[in-house]
Amino acid sequence: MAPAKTDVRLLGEVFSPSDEMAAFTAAHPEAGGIVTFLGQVRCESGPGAVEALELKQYAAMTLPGMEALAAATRARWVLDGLLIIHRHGVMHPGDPIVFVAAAARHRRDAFAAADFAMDHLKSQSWFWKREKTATGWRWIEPRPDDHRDLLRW
Amino acid sequence: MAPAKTDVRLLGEVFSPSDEMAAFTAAHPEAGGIVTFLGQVRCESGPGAVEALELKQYAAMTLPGMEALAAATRARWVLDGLLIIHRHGVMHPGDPIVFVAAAARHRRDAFAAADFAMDHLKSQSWFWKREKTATGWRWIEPRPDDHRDLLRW
Amino acid sequence: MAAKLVFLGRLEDIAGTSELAVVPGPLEQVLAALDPALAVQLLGERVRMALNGALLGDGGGVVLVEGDELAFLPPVSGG
Amino acid sequence: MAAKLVFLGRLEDIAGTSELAVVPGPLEQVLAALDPALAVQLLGERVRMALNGALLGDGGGVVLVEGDELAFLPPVSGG
Repeated sequence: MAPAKTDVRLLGEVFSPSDEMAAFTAAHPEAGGIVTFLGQVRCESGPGAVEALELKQYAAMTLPGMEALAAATRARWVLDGLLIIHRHGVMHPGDPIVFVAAAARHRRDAFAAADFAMDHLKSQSWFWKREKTATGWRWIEPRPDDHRDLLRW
Repeated sequence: MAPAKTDVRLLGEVFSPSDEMAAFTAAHPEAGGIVTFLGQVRCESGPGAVEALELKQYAAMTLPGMEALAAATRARWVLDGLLIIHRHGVMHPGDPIVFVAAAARHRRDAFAAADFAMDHLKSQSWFWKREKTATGWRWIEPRPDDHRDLLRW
Repeated sequence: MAAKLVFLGRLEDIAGTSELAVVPGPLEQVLAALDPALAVQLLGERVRMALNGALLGDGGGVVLVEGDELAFLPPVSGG
Repeated sequence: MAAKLVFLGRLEDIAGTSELAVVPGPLEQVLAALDPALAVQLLGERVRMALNGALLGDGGGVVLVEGDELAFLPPVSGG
């Protein structure tokens, strides 16, 4: 078996999750199962609706941290391939924020790897988020859920 | 909130999972997270390699069973939408077999719903499988794993 | 008009057909008219039956009437 | 050549800039030269520090030399 292909990207521009899925699938014909997770900026309505979201990264730590997470994910499950793409910068409703794809011979490995990677991306990656609503920009504090998610592993 | 959109299809022809993902994502701008699972015919090599796979369905039960599974999945988790596509007929290496997509406000619901739907599709759906290798066609018996998977829920 | 037997999975290979029109009547009588080698397979303990799309607990007391469809379902093998 | 402070998240808003060139030296001395309102925020208990990309356990004993980059990291808020 060739070593698992790992592809980790921190992007400043919008990307197409379905195009990424097509390319990832084409690259892994040996995998029986592929799990993907797409997180996107929710389209909301009403006075509290988020009009834009900004993720700030820190070049010295954010991408290196994502690469370390990918390596930890690969080490923990038997994967044929792993893709992690994360946006930074300003995003608008409907824009993709994060896309994870895990290819594995066994379905369970693919599900667990994508789930694990997402829990850690959401709670431990070096991103600082602010949201713009009708009342202006506001920094977002961590959610208690993020910590609980980590305790699952 | 509008009722969860549910789309269940039993297809006799090849389909494009990434096109389905693009359409599903476009249909669910309100969802924060979308989890997909793609199961495909593995490309193998060597003397035991599977050259073709056939899934037989039973019209009176297979699609109705998939629809019941979709309803059970919707009832169990808070979803914005659920898509289940399953092939029948003869497939070749690289062809998609099954594609599940779950859209939800919360990531955990989307992961669990897709995982639950897959465990039940694999072990309880009315499909009979045979595989063609160099030595001819052979009917496939259920795997003990399939039963174990169900005990998770 | 007849009743219909439907053979799924490997039972189709054994029967040599996916469907068979039969004379309606009690299940025992329908099966007695088949090739005994096939009937034995149809009554295997892992083979379930569905009448017009609904699973049967067991075959006891089943009487096929005209238009009925009785399917013989070996264990499913997963998608 | 100077050392550099980097302010992430809300600290950038408080500092009014994302980066600040400072005279190298002990951290206490570097902070003492800043606006006291900013220095208090930088020393908040939930703010972590990273020197040249590596997290520090605490700031005790840190001495910045030329070319060093010291980042102040509020709690991350998830992707």
